Amino acid sequence: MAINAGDTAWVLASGALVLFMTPGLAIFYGGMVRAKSTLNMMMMSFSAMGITTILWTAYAYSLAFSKDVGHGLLGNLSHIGLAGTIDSVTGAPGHAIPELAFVMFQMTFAIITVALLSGAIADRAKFSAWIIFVIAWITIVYSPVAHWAFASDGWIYGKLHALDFAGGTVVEINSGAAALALALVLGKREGFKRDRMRPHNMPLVLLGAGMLWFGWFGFNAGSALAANHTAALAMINTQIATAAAVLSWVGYEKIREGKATTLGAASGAIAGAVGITPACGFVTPLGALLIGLIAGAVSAYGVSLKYKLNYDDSLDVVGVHGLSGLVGMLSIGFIATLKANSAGADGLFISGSPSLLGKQAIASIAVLAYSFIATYIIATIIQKTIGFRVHRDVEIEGVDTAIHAESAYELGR
Amino acid sequence: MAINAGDTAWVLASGALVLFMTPGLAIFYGGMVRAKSTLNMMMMSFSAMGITTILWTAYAYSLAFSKDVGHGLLGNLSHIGLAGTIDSVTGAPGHAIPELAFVMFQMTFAIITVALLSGAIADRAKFSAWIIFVIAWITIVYSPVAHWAFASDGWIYGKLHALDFAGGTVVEINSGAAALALALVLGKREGFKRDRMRPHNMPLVLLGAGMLWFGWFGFNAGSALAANHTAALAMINTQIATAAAVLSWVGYEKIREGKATTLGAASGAIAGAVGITPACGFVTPLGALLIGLIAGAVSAYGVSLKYKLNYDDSLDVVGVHGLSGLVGMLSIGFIATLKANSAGADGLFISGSPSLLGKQAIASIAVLAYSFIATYIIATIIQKTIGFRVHRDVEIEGVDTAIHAESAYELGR
Amino acid sequence: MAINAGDTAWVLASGALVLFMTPGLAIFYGGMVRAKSTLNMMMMSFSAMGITTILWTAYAYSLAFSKDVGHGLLGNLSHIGLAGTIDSVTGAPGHAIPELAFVMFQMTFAIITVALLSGAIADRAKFSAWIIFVIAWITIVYSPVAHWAFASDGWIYGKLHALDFAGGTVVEINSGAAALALALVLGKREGFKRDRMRPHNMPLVLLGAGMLWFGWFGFNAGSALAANHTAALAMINTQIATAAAVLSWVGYEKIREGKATTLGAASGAIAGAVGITPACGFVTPLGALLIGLIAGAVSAYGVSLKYKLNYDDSLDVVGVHGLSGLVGMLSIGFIATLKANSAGADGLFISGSPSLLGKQAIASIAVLAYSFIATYIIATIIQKTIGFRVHRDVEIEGVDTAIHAESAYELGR
Amino acid sequence: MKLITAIVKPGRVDEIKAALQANGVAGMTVSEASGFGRQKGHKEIYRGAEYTVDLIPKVRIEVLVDDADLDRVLDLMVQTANTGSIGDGKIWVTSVDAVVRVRTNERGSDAL
Amino acid sequence: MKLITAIVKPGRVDEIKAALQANGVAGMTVSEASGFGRQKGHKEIYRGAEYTVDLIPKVRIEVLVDDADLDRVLDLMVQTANTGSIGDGKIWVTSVDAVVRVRTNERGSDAL
Amino acid sequence: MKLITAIVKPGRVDEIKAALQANGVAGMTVSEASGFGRQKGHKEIYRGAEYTVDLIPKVRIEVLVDDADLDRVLDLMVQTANTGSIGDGKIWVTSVDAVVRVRTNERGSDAL
Ligand SMILES: Nc1ncnc2c1ncn2[C@@H]1O[C@H](COP(=O)(O)OP(=O)(O)O)[C@@H](O)[C@H]1O
Ligand SMILES: Nc1ncnc2c1ncn2[C@@H]1O[C@H](COP(=O)(O)OP(=O)(O)O)[C@@H](O)[C@H]1O
Ligand SMILES: Nc1ncnc2c1ncn2[C@@H]1O[C@H](COP(=O)(O)OP(=O)(O)O)[C@@H](O)[C@H]1O
Repeated sequence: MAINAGDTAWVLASGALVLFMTPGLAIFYGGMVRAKSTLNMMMMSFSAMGITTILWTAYAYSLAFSKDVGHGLLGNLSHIGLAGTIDSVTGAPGHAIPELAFVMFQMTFAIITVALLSGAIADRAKFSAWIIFVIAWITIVYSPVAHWAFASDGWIYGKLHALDFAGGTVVEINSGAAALALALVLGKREGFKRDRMRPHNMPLVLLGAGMLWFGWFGFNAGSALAANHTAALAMINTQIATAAAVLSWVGYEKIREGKATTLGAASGAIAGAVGITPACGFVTPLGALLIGLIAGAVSAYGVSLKYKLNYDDSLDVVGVHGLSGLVGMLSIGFIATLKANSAGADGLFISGSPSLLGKQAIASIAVLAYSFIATYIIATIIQKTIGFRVHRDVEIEGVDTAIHAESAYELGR
Repeated sequence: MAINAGDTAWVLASGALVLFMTPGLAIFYGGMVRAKSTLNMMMMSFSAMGITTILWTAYAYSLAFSKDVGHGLLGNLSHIGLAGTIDSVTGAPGHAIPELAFVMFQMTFAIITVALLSGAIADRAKFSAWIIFVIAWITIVYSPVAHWAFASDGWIYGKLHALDFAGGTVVEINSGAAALALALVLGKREGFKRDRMRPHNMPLVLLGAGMLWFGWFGFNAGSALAANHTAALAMINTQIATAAAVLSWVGYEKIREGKATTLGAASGAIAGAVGITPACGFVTPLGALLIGLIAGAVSAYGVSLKYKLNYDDSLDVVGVHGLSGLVGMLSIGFIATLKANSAGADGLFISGSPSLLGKQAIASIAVLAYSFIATYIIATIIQKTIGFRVHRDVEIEGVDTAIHAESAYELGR
Repeated sequence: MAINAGDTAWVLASGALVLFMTPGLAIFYGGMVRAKSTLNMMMMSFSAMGITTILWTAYAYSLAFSKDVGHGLLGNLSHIGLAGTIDSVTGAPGHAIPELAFVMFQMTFAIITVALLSGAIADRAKFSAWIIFVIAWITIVYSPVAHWAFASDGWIYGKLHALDFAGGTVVEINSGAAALALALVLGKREGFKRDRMRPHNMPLVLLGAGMLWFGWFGFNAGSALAANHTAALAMINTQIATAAAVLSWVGYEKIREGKATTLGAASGAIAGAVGITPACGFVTPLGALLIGLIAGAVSAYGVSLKYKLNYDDSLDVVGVHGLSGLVGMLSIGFIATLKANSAGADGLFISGSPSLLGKQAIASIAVLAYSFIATYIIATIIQKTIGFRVHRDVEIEGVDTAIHAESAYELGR
Repeated sequence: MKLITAIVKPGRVDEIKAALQANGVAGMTVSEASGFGRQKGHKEIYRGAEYTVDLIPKVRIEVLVDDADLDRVLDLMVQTANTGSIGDGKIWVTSVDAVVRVRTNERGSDAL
Repeated sequence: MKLITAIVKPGRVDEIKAALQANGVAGMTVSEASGFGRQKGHKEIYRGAEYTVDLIPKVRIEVLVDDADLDRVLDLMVQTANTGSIGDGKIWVTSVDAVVRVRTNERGSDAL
Repeated sequence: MKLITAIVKPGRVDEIKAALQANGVAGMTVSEASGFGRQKGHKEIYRGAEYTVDLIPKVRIEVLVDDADLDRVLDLMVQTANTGSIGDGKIWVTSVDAVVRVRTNERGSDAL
């Protein structure tokens, strides 16, 4: 089948954009921790790029996107080592793209999802344990969940027919639930609640947020897998929801705490982009505005839960990705409309039927539960065997020096 | 009408590129101020992203690009809430793109234009006043001016037939004139002329310049709204003029002050890109080279005017965007050529007729005057009511702590 | 000939991506030196962007890509000032793109190649000497070598038929060999071997690596000059080799020195991307994995050679670009396969014939030798006339203050 | 010979420097610090959690003076640093046994 | 009046601050430093080259105390800074001739 | 016991450190500073405006020595820091009442 060069150009560009998100995340997270563990934080993202790429090539793409082994649970091993992908194509007739462009595009999703988790265990994880964790998690958690919701014969996408345009389940709820499990298994940082632990370098945080915002256009609009109306809709919806959540987060803060912070603006941007991720191809621009406003406020409130419930989700993966991911998935059940995308569905407010909402809830809860439980087990096994957490003294002095023999800054020379 | 996937891919990519310019500007400006007001500087850009997106969605796109209400002055309200844009297309036959891709692309222009203004009022603006200013300015200044010069029934584009490929009037002269008005209304910073006030973080400034340079390809070449010869011409012209202005600015400095500075290189890049913005689709590569050389030298001289004329345009919006924008608009009147683009026109040096130059001058002066006067009035009203400027003590201690309860760096932890 | 909008969109996007690599390199290199010479380091990249663009426009594109003057050694002067490029096209039938898009794309390669060399002479080069060097080097070294390997009538590409998809010779071996010559001519930094000279800002280094990784997709996949199967293959191969080299570099370090460093991860990424550059369009994904693993380990070892052989290649241009470039070029001779790309060839392991390997070796050695000798001569002439190196006191106090009258940070204000 | 050490608000440095120069003081040394004193215990809510902010950015200024100049310079610095609000800082004086100008190896008052 | 200057490991600042506050010490000033002492000569391999690492990050803590409080505060700081491992740091005491609170121009013990 | 405080050019730190180590000095503490002295008033044009540059980056080096070693170490530091050009810096000496090694609670000369 002849490929469409325009659609291919857009998917290639999108793959590059999404890959760029992980260095962006490294910067975002790296600026948010204290100077003494900045490099370790960034290294968790960079190592995730390294390992996940190899796993994806070796077998994870196959597990996620090869023909289903049954019940929509997992793909088979026919694409091991990316066998059979070099000349094949994927996509609708007239809009075919090289399968390798799709392999690449999807790989970047796997990378950033596992990298996101590192935010929950800032300042205190053993690097060797992290490496093992990434391997196990991509294999046992990410690949099946990606199959469920992204493969046409996965149970969420192909059977349940829940809607998830760009990864509200696979990326957002999945990372939020797994982050909670990790935070619980590793326990709290020294000084949690007592010390301020404020971002050591806010310009880096804002830069990282900007890189993520930019890359998210590839993430969401690229998920159309074509340069078409739906891609344009997904792009503008992403922009609108992201912007709206900046305002609602900052507004929430201003009311609650009296000050609009730049960390709030950056966090709001992420929350909005997360919220619109599953919905961007199925709702109108005004629907996106609504989702952004809700996601920003819900996550602004959600990040304080860790102090109340006493888990140290250090950089707020649960509060931002988990909660706003849920907001996005469930919002679809209310406001999705065939007017935005004839390949979508009508939500409760349009059709009057709760059927779509039910599907969205089932998909969300299934991914949440599976991810939390499986991650909890994986992390506990690592904790009980080689140990997941560094020694208290190392944590206090800072992991960068102890683990990587480096420090982030030597400005005085 | 069937959309062209290749053209759509390019416009989508360009939208992402231009959006990336505003975080780039935040970094560029944030590095240029003193550490104590870095976050506030960046927050002005991030909040501009938030607010402008919502305004554009709500009504500003409609004011700029809906059918003209008369005399080419303003669009009507038919696209309020982006009504009627979801399935519609825009562009030449065979090169149609989704209207939403165009909405998105143009939105990113509005965002960066208002964000640019913050450079004139560094270190001393109330954040609440800035928010109100952005709302008023996008509504009263940006939307009409965008209609004049970018809408086919706007008076500059559709009636006067002045040439402005990518926003020499709408973005550059507009921001330069408005920045001057703002600087005059807010007054000078404490220590203006006395203190050095040098950039607190030059690597950030250079990074920001790099991000802007990169994004500018979307800005200029994306303005072709197609992946065609004109887009390629616009892109290489952008590169050439930007590079030439780096050299002419740095050369000017070397001669005048004895040293080639990195701040000069970064500023030169912006001046060159500004200068070529209106011209990039209408001149030859050698024409672009000439414009770049002139723009770099003119702005290098221009930034010292504020000391002579005694207005505190803190980060040189007037000297860089205003002056180089004028250089670009007027240069078209001399060196535009139908050989570069048959949809353009011949300038004085080719046709021998001053007619195009006259049109360029009228467009430039009209935008300059309208923008300066309207902005001066808006800013004065804000100043006289809620106040636009922080208290002297807050300014001396730094706005970051006082307004946002944050400080940019806590490197020692 | 009608242009293909999809292919054009991809080449335009790729041109922007590759241009972005040079600010990325400035950040990467700038973070790696000591704070006192950061700006000078970044300025070498920014000035390379300025100068090379003008040279390319004036005559270097013509030298590289105009019709051959004889024996595949150099192009003629027919495209001086980019004459005759405005409406012309290039590329295969049905896949034509505007020649100006090609001019732009190739220009970005020239820029980054010369900018790379600055890494060998960190902290100690006169800025005026650098400017003159760039002019001479682009003219005498880069333009002919680009003609040899990238022009269809160049001797390496058109006659020898060695394979070099995206610049293993022109960019990588060329910069590695030239860097060695420069390091030898300028001599060692004060304190080489005695002082630690560690990166002053590792987050910048990692950011720069991320920007380079991102831009490299344009570099490699854009070299297909179309949005097709080969572009997709080149992109995923780039990702795989880059990731693999991160792991092999970091693994090598862990074994040899006991710690996995973030500088190792960043350096590994560059080594992997370098290694796959010539090969990305000719090998399978598993081949790319192999090349990445080898390149990472070879360069991880290679960077310690300077201490043994006693040349101060300050930021490891020889060890990373030279060695991994050789790894890439020679690997093609073993594992290239027509299955990956029917326009390529079969290597020794597939065909059983050493013929391709021989061609790869000839091309590599020819470029290495020419580049080393010509650069050595250019640098020596500069050294003996105006001097290439700053005074010892300036070097100790830091070149930023002395040459540019600036310092990178003033964080305390 | 005395050494005056002042811990003051960062925003006051330019004024103090100007005042010293205007009054013929030969030099000063500035460095960054942070601290708490009376100005402590101020609560701050940040991302939903309440913290006590207790290390506030300050600047350390050191001035070497002849014994005869001590009172004059000390009073000058106290006045210039004063804003009347909490956290204005502390100034203390210690005795110096010897001073050397590195460039010339001059000692004592000549070295100032 | 005495000035206690402590050069300690960066990780101990929060504990020392808490201990001082708990024991009624009126204030302290913190700044960044680096140094070597016994904790030197440690070899490090970095990118294939061997170096001697000799300037290790430290924090300087300064506390002004009345003569009567000196021993108590000094012991408290020594105990809190101690981790028992090399590089724990040095503390020294100097005499202060005068102290001024900038805000009020109070002098001597009242200024603490 | 004496404390030698030197404000010197940043580029001299490595040499001074090496000289101290070579001469058996037990330790030193380094921190960043900036200052003006004779080396002031130098005019600079920057973006078309003329400024007086007056706070120039310096490094503070502190060394605790036994009274007996003072002269030797002081002379050593003066010599090593000297480049003969303006801005070479100042060195001053103060008396120290007590020194403690945190790790062992040793006091006085034993603590060095
Ligand atoms: N006892 C002390 N020892 C050392 N430094 C002190 C002491 N008390 C105050 N300081 C320093 O002086 C600064 C200002 O002191 P503070 O008591 O807050 O102001 P005020 O004197 O106006 O009440 C503190 O931030 C701290 O750096
Ligand atoms: N003679 C000295 N003069 C000044 N500072 C010193 C001296 N000796 C040690 N220090 C400071 O104290 C810190 C810790 O000293 P060190 O000797 O390493 O620890 P310990 O006392 O546990 O052996 C050093 O990093 C340095 O900053
Ligand atoms: N009176 C002073 N009090 C405190 N520090 C001083 C004084 N005079 C000089 N310094 C410090 O010493 C540094 C070098 O002094 P300067 O007079 O410029 O050099 P030189 O002694 O060679 O003339 C200054 O930057 C400043 O930090």
